[in-house]
Amino acid sequence: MAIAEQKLTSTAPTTSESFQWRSWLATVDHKKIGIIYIISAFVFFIIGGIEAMLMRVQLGTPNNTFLSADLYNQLFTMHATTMVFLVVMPMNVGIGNYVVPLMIGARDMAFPRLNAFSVWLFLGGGFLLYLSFLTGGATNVGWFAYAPLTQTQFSPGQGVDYWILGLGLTGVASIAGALNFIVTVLNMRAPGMTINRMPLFVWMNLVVSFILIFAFPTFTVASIQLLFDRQFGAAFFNPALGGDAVLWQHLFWFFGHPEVYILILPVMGMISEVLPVYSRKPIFGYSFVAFSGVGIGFLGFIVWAHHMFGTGMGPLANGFFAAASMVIAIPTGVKIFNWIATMWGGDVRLTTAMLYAIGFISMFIIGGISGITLASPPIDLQQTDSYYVVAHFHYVLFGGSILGLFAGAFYWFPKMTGRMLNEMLGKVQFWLMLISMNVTFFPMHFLGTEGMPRRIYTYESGMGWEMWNFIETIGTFFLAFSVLLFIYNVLVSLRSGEVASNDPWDAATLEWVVPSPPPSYNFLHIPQVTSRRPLWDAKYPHSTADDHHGEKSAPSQIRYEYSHEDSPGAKEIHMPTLTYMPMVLSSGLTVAALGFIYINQAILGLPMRVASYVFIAIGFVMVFYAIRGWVLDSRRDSPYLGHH
Amino acid sequence: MADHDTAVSHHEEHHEAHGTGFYWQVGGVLAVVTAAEVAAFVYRDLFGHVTFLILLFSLMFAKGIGVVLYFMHLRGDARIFQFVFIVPFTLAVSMVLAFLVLFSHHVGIAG
Amino acid sequence: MSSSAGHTHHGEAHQKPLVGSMGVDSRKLGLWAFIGSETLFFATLILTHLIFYARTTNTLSSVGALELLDPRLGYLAIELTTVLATLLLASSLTMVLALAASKARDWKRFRFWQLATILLGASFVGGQIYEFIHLYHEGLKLAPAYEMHLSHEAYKALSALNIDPSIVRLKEAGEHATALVPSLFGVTFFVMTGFHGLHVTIGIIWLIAIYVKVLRFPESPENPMDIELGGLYWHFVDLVWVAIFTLIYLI
Amino acid sequence: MRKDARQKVMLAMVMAGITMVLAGCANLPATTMYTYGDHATRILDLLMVVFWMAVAVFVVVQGALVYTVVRFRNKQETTALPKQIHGNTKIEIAWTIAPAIVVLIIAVLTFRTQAANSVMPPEAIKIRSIAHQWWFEFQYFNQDGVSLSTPIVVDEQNQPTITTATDLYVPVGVPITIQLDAADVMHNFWIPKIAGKTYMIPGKSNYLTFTVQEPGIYKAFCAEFCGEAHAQMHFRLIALPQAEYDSWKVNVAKIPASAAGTVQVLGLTGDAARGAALFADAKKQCASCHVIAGTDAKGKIGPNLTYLGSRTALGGAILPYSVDNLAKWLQDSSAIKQGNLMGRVIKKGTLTDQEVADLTAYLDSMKLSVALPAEK
Repeated sequence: MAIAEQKLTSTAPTTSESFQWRSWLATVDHKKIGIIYIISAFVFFIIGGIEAMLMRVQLGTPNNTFLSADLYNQLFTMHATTMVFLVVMPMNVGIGNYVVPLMIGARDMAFPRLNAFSVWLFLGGGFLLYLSFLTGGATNVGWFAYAPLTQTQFSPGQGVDYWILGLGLTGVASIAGALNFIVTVLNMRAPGMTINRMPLFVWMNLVVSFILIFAFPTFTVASIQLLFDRQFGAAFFNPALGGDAVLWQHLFWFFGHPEVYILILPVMGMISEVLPVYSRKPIFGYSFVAFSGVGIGFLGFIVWAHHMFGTGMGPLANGFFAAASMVIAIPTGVKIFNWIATMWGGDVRLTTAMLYAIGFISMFIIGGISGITLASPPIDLQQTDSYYVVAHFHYVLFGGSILGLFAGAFYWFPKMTGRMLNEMLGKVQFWLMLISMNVTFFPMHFLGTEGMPRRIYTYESGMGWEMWNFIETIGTFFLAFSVLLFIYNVLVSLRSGEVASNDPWDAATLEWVVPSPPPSYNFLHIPQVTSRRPLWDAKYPHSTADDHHGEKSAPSQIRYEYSHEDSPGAKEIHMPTLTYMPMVLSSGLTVAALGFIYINQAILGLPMRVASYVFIAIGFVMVFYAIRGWVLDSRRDSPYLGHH
Repeated sequence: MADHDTAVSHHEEHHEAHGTGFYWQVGGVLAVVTAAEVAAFVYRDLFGHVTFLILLFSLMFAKGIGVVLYFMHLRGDARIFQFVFIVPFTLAVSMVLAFLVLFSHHVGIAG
Repeated sequence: MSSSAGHTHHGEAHQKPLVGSMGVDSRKLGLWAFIGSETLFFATLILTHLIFYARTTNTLSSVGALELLDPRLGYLAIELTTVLATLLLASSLTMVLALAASKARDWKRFRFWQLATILLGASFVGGQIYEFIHLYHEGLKLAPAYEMHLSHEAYKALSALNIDPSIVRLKEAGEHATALVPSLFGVTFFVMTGFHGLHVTIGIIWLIAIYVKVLRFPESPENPMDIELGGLYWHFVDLVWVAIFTLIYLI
Repeated sequence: MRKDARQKVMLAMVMAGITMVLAGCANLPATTMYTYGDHATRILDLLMVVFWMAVAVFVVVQGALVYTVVRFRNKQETTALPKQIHGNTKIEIAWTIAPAIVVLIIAVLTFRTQAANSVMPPEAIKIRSIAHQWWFEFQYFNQDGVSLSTPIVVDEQNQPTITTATDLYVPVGVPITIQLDAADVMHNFWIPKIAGKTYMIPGKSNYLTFTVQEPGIYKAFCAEFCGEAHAQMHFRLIALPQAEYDSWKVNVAKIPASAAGTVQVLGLTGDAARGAALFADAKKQCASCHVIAGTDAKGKIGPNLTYLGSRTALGGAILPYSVDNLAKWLQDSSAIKQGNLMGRVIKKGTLTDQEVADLTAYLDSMKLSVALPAEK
């Protein structure tokens, strides 16, 4: 009977008969918002992948003329920007948005409207970034945009301005989202869900949110200053006028290095959820795994200059940053060992999600090891800015983040859609992706040691780089095919996939208590948590022997909930109402940002500037209208005024 | 982090209710400190540069601490607020110092 | 600002609204975290200013012209700034008094102090705008060089040093002598203090909104928390000025 | 199917490990695995130690992972719960310390190499390299010997005795310090077989010291993305025995003999004298960007073309030097190097083929006799 109800309450856009735009555009439901994040991040993943393939085709043969130099430069800049800011970050946020409140036994994020605001603002930023392709060329200065190449005399046109403001919007969205996660995780936990009982995925989201709100401001300031350089004749990063080119690097990497942990830590959290479930064991060394995450997050703030060993800081400073960087290997190693130990002695079930999790560990080991060589300044001086470093970060970002995200996708897809993904297809896709990613990225180590600089749109023949480049280009096509397989799998499974029960994986955490997909209010009855594995302990009351800290806990009071929107009692649950205001606010900011791009482009003449002022005006009108409506809405929903 | 769980028992509005008189006192002290800062600036030739810096920094921190502890009520408020403010503050101070050191002198060797 | 689903959290069990598993108000926790983030925002602005200011003074002292051309002594009027700092500090005091009044449910006193805060804040912004205009006319602009008007003695002293014109360019037109010094002082100063001023302005709007709301719904039980939140942000803006005042104007 | 697939992966990884070593063994034009300079050699020595430690770590951890999965994977759908182990503090501490020891060793070795690679002997020959979009300029001075306190400052008193581009001539066996500057944006100075990278930063001078151990012509690049033609910003390091270097330094400082002679190019006969006249002709704009010693050509925007005839490469070292390539470049340089500055002025058809031939003859006529070593 549960199954019948699940069909009724399915929130999957493609399956739900009762699909209406309003329920999505005006939603404040963390689950729908999460799905919007996930879908848009996946679309950007396809776009970024296409950019990568175009580049690989160009590099497949020496002296190739498939792409022009300028277009190639735009592509590699946008590929990196897309993958970092529009794919991995929002994908993490999306899955976190969906899963975290369920895991901690909450009915929504702490600030549902702020949550909606974040997702729409993120889309606004992505829109601006890609609009630049149509308005005279996207940014072509590399994703870390080293000064003074970003100054107007070297980069005329608006590409860089689009980049600054697009990332500015996504940055605001990320900070708002991070604040939301912090408050949700700290303040919305179900009774008994103490900090040291939180699932590790929740832990990592908390850590990442703190990293994010501490790291992003530096980049925000730097990009504002760059905007002033370009638009108002300041010279922060223009040495010709007394500015400092290296200052940009320091400010950027003070944000940029923590950023890479923002990309990987939530995925490590997913792995720490997936491995125990398919090993049918608890995570090994819970507190070590949690605190190594905290440690990595902290260390991430004192190693930024290891991206800049070549700038002449001197052996002393280089030595300090090198030592600090190497220390990161310790908590990372601890995590890997604990993951292996989690499977040790377990009942390991090689589902697709599990395969991806194991693939993550395996590939991350390679990326971590190449990271150690890069952390040593002398070696770095040979390997940085060569294809070796390209190999390194693709092993941690693709072999790491992306494989981990696929693990998460296969693990939580049933919860999100009420349908299982096809395991057979999934496994084929896994092996295809694992092998083709190694074919694509491993030879880059060789190319780097053979002296191929990164970011070159072509290379002469006779350098000995031809073979590996060609092999890599072949690899990308198989990689692309494996992604197509996944899309096919999703589309098929959404229609005719096996229907998922509440708890198809025999899992341990609270999101598997509620129906798949869950009703808008998540829990009919907020569970009382008494251990780290509330659902597990409820299912296997006698398996809780040797509990953490020997604390012998009575099994949590968990009931499977076959509830849906019109279950008895559901009506009493007060959820915030639909509102368009967050979307209006984000659109207003996006319009205003678009105006700011042209605010002082003397070359474009008066009409353009007038247009920009008009845009800014419209934008701010929308902003103020939205804030007003927002305040009124929140008053209508105010808990203090009782339910209505 | 775990120790913040002890804050679960905490409850809102538990910081000792200061009388308005107390706020006036704090405000007065802050005004005096500001006056002292300006005085120190006007007569900066009287002391050595280092003394001047130490003096002004301590006065600045005194003022800041006054505002944070008593106007923002961080003193006696939930521990989580202290954590959420003190950590980034420490990070910010260390960042500023690190950058000032890094930019004090360009060595010129990649080493 | 944003509403909270926190209250739905403890569903049936009737607990204090908005007080979650940390035993604190969700919006207050969020605001504190935001303030933590803002701390790094302003730290970065201040640090940029310090780096470039040190650079300017180094160049000037290397040619022995520091006393005559130090932009801070040359431009920043300590009297005005002291007044501004005092205004903002006072507004912090009135803010906390307004909060105390609201906790005592004395809305008359609250309105008085809240209004005082808003006015003090507004006069700070006014003073800052005056300062900006004044500096602009003095020759400090959002440009990588500043032009300092020189007394006759100062001009003589400087020309005696015969400094490389690429470092300091001296001009004399009849009575008026000026020195053009390449420096990012103006750029960093205006951007930093400008962003602080922007925050003050937002704070004022916020305080006005609270004032209006309390005026309309004096009985709403959420007033004290609304006021406390606006106050927290306001005190933080004041806190930033405490740092800027000392680091930029005095030291 | 799972089983042999996994074996395939393992096999692939072992193969990959081996091929990496093999790849290192091939002496390719720009490999960092065959070094001829002390700086790069020290780095390679360090890398090799770290590499084998890394291989060991890789085998142990990857092996442990694969072994665990193989051994504990669920064969038949058992339902019996495995023992619920939550952790073991002793083991945790052990594998916290293990990686700590490994990185400690690497750190110590690293510091030693850093110290050795940062030495700047005062007797070192000092050359200044200025990076432009998208070519390298090299300046030689009489004052040799450098310390950080005395960066080269070019002014009326101190003019370079030699200014050249694209080919960096150095003597073998003596320490050389390059002062690295940038004229426009950030660049990065990299001679893979000789030394690691160092940034060339506008407004800041960096210094790179190395000793070339064998005569040879070495490939070198700009390694930091610097704009549209970054991919085509190369140069050549030409290391000569001391005696030949000294004679080169003397000869290259002389003013080229007055242009004479002809070359056959584009099926035409180019005449050097006519070419010289063309070059000096203001309408042709050559002289407004380029310098040729002993003529009125004093432009500083483009590379110094004195003795272009004895360059080993053209256009930022992307074309080997030959009269045909030189003519191609003069005809339409932006077809060869997108975005290059000359291409914006001298477009396809700006010069007639005859003019190109004459200019080629003139530029080719300025030759020095240098016994060039082999490409390494």
